[in-house]
Amino acid sequence: MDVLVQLLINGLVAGSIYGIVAVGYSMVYSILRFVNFAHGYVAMIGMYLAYTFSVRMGMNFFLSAVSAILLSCLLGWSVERAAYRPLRRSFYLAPLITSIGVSFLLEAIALLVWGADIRSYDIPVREGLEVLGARITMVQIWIIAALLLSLMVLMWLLNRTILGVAIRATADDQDMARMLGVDADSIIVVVFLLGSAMAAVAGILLGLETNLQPTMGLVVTVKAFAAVILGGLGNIYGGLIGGLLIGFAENLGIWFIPAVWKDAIAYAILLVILLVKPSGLFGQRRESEVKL
Amino acid sequence: MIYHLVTLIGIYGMLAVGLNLVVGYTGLFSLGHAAFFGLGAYTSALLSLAGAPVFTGMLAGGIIGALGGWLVGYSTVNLRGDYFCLGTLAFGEITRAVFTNWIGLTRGPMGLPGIPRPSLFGVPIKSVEQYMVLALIFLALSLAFAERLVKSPFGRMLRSIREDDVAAASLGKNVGRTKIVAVMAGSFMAGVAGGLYAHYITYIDPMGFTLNQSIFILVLVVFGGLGNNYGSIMGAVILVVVREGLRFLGLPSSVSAALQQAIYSVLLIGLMLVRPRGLLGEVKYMTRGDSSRSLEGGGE
Amino acid sequence: MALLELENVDAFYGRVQALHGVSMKVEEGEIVALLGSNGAGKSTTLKTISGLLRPQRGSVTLGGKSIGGLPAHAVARLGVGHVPEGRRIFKSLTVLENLKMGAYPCSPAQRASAFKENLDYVFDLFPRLKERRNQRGGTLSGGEQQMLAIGRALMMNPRILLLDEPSMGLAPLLVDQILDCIVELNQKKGLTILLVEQNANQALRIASRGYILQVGSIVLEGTAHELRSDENVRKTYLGEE
Amino acid sequence: MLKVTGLTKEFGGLRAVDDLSLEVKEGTIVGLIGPNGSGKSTVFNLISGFYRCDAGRIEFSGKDITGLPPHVIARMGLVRTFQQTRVFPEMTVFENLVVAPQDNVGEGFIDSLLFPRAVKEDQKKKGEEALALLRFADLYEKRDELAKNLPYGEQKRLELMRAVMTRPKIMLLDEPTAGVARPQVEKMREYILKLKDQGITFLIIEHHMKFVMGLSEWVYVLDHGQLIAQGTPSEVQKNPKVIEAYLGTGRMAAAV
Repeated sequence: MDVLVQLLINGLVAGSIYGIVAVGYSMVYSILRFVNFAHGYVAMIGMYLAYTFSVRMGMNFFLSAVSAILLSCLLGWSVERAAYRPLRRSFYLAPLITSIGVSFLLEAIALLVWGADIRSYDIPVREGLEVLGARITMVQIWIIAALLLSLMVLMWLLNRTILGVAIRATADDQDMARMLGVDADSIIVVVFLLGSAMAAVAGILLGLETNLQPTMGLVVTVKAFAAVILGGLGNIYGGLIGGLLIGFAENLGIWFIPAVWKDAIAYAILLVILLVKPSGLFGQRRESEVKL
Repeated sequence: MIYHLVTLIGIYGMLAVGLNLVVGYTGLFSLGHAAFFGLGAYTSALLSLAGAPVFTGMLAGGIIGALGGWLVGYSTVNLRGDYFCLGTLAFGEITRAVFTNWIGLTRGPMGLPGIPRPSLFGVPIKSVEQYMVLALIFLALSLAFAERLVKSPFGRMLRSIREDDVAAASLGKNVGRTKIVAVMAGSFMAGVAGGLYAHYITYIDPMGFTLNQSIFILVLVVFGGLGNNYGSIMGAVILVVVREGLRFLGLPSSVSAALQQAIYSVLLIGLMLVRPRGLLGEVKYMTRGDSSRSLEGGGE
Repeated sequence: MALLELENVDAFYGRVQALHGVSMKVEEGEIVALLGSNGAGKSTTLKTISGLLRPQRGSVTLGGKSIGGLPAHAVARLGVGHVPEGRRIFKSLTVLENLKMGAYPCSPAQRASAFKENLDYVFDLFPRLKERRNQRGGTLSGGEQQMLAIGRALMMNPRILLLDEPSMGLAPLLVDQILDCIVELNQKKGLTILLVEQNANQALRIASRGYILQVGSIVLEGTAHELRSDENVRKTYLGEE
Repeated sequence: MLKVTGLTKEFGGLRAVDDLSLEVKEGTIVGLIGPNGSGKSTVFNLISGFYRCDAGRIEFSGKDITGLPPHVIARMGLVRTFQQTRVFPEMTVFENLVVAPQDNVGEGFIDSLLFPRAVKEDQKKKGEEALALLRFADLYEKRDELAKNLPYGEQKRLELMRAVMTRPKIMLLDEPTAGVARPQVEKMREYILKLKDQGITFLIIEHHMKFVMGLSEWVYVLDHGQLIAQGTPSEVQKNPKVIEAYLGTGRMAAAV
């Protein structure tokens, strides 16, 4: 029983982290219709920036996290400007290939700056709470709180502000939004800033929950991608639910299968979904998807 | 050293030519080519370690690779492009997990040492020079195979599907099956290349078949020009030389690996911004059925 | 001076020329009908006005100010409300959010002051929308979507409303209702309207003047009465010799 | 030749095609007209297998083809064109034609590798056929251009000829004159009539009334997904329901 609860908690934490990245992912996808492979790598850079500020420079952890998030926004924005915007009218594979290039570059930078060794934020593990026989550490409680907070901020922004409504409207129908006075280019910038911020938050939380490794970029990208597909491409909140499901599935999977297969479980789920319900759990089947 | 370099170029050239069939000619964006490479390498290595002749192992590697291609193709080929990309990526990660965790079979991260070198007509191929010749023969065969394929009506059909699969279906082309066949052909070549690699290095471990490897192969194809087999080989020549060349700088291995990666990525991004269709671009096929062009002064 | 004026406008879709020297005017407070069969270039004309398509030659002016070639969002902010073909409701947004988006072109100050008033007006005009204000746009029926599309465009206090085939795909009873509503907007609010219709009689019933497009050129123009009695109109539509 | 009964298709609760029945006799040209959004293209997508119908039955040459995938239907001899042309843009005009035949030798993986001679002979034959067709369609001079570089009207023609290369029994043309300049429309008409003489049956969606009325022997009129009239062109033109659908309902109809 207590193991199960523990796994559920771990699943919740991991799942919400994936979910938060996935939301940023689907925002970018729904507006630009391209898969920004580099998204998870921005999370990884954010994770390391917080490390530099807090461990190397001895700043307060909270301040480090905030500065890391801000810098990641800057990174996301400059990548959009330098690498994606010039390609908007290029042939359809070009942005995807470029984003793979950007991912690769970010990982190389991380390797050069921080090295391949596993690092951690060196936050002492303090005694946590006992819930139904399982233990939640203080860090995990902080993670869950931070996740809830950032989700609330995001939802408030998307649902309650005119900017958020404009983002969702642009995702729905870009030309119509333009006819209503929305400058699509600035919306794209906002989406990149927002998405990068969410990615950095997720990256830092993931660093707290596990460790810091340059390969995290790929892990985050792939799982968020899977979460987005699971939730249905183009549905912003679908990614959140997809992320949670993947988090639970890979952690509960450990119940049946040795832990080393954890990552493979996520990918296997993905392949099965593609086979069975390719439009995702919450996506609508498009009429043009008749088998050729 | 130069022999070693050429051998590697042979192997990567084969991988790139195979992937070009999928990405360049059929328009399916694959992020899992290293998986088929790995399947071939492990199949061939395990079979030969169990006593099978090396070339049988390589053939089996190709077949297993093609089966993997069928699996991915079958589940994703009828979906939108991004899904194929994702499906191949997932497949790649699953195969890597299998290589790493099925310790009873693959010895996991410890890898498989002592893979035998092949022998041809009783003559063992021991030296690097000999192996280089073997690799070049394989590369030439793959190139001939791929060129014949893309220049045949089959290749023309592949390109028509890449251009507009709905229109191709409306003309009676079996789009789904054709795509799967193309993916299988590409992964067959990757599987054989895997065998070639395993018996050359004589040691394989899961680290050789990661997503980064898939991306490296993809970069070779994109770099030379999608839909151009010679471009793929040129990509392999340049980038393998760059990659191996960096080893001579005497940097610590951790730095040189990262530097290498940084160089590719900058090359790739720069290329996309300047020449999104790759260095050579696509070959324009002028498959005319007549010689009347000269008679009437031609169309251009 | 006319509120909206097109002079010798040429427009292209890629390499296909869709408009050939189109000239037309809409005076303040008028309803003008733009008619023609499918593919004649009616929607293209509207797209060229609202900035989705850039005119290759010729000028488009709104109240004397040139708007040809401005990006769509800038044209919207100058007060051009476009209700496009197929309505293009934001499907994943609620009815209320769709209406909020309608007010987007206004400056923040204007938005704050006029929003409530405009919303009440739209809800008065289409009580159905008020009932459904928290439903997602995609779940509305065709008629409701049309109401929402018009309501959305009204939220910005447009200087001119471009309506693209508001009757398309609607049952006759609903068509009458929508047309009555357009008349009311024109008479009570003094709103200027450019109405694109395939349904010539419907449109000419409520318009004061009309233009007829054929293959990208204006072939006929006149008052609604003149056009109604013109034999050519019938021929254009039914291909009679 | 082609017989459709009770065809129905819904999109999200909206009936795009509602209990439609129609028939096309061998060797005829039949028109399918109706105002914008009346469901004509949906009918084409249903017949050619790109959409699956919710109810109804489609028979072609006496065989039930309901629910078959598009390539199978095409292989039986029912080939369509598209409203927005779909030529293969990065292939030459010539290649666009020679890729089309369904009996091309060497499109199978195996024979493309193993039987180069047979492939070559077959390609020579197909090439000659394609060139003849290009001469017929006045595209011969442009045979080595990439299809994307042709003006739209010529792309439309190329698409038509590409479909002819498959040796169809019936062709479904979706607005063959849309976006085509006026002098080209007359040519299009000539091509269609000549092809009809060669034994091809046509079902044509068109908005260019003069064009479709002049060509068709029988016309079906669709409005809101339902068949509202059928008959010879002159009958249809006088049908009050058709006038109503095109010119508007009720009060003012009498004035016209």
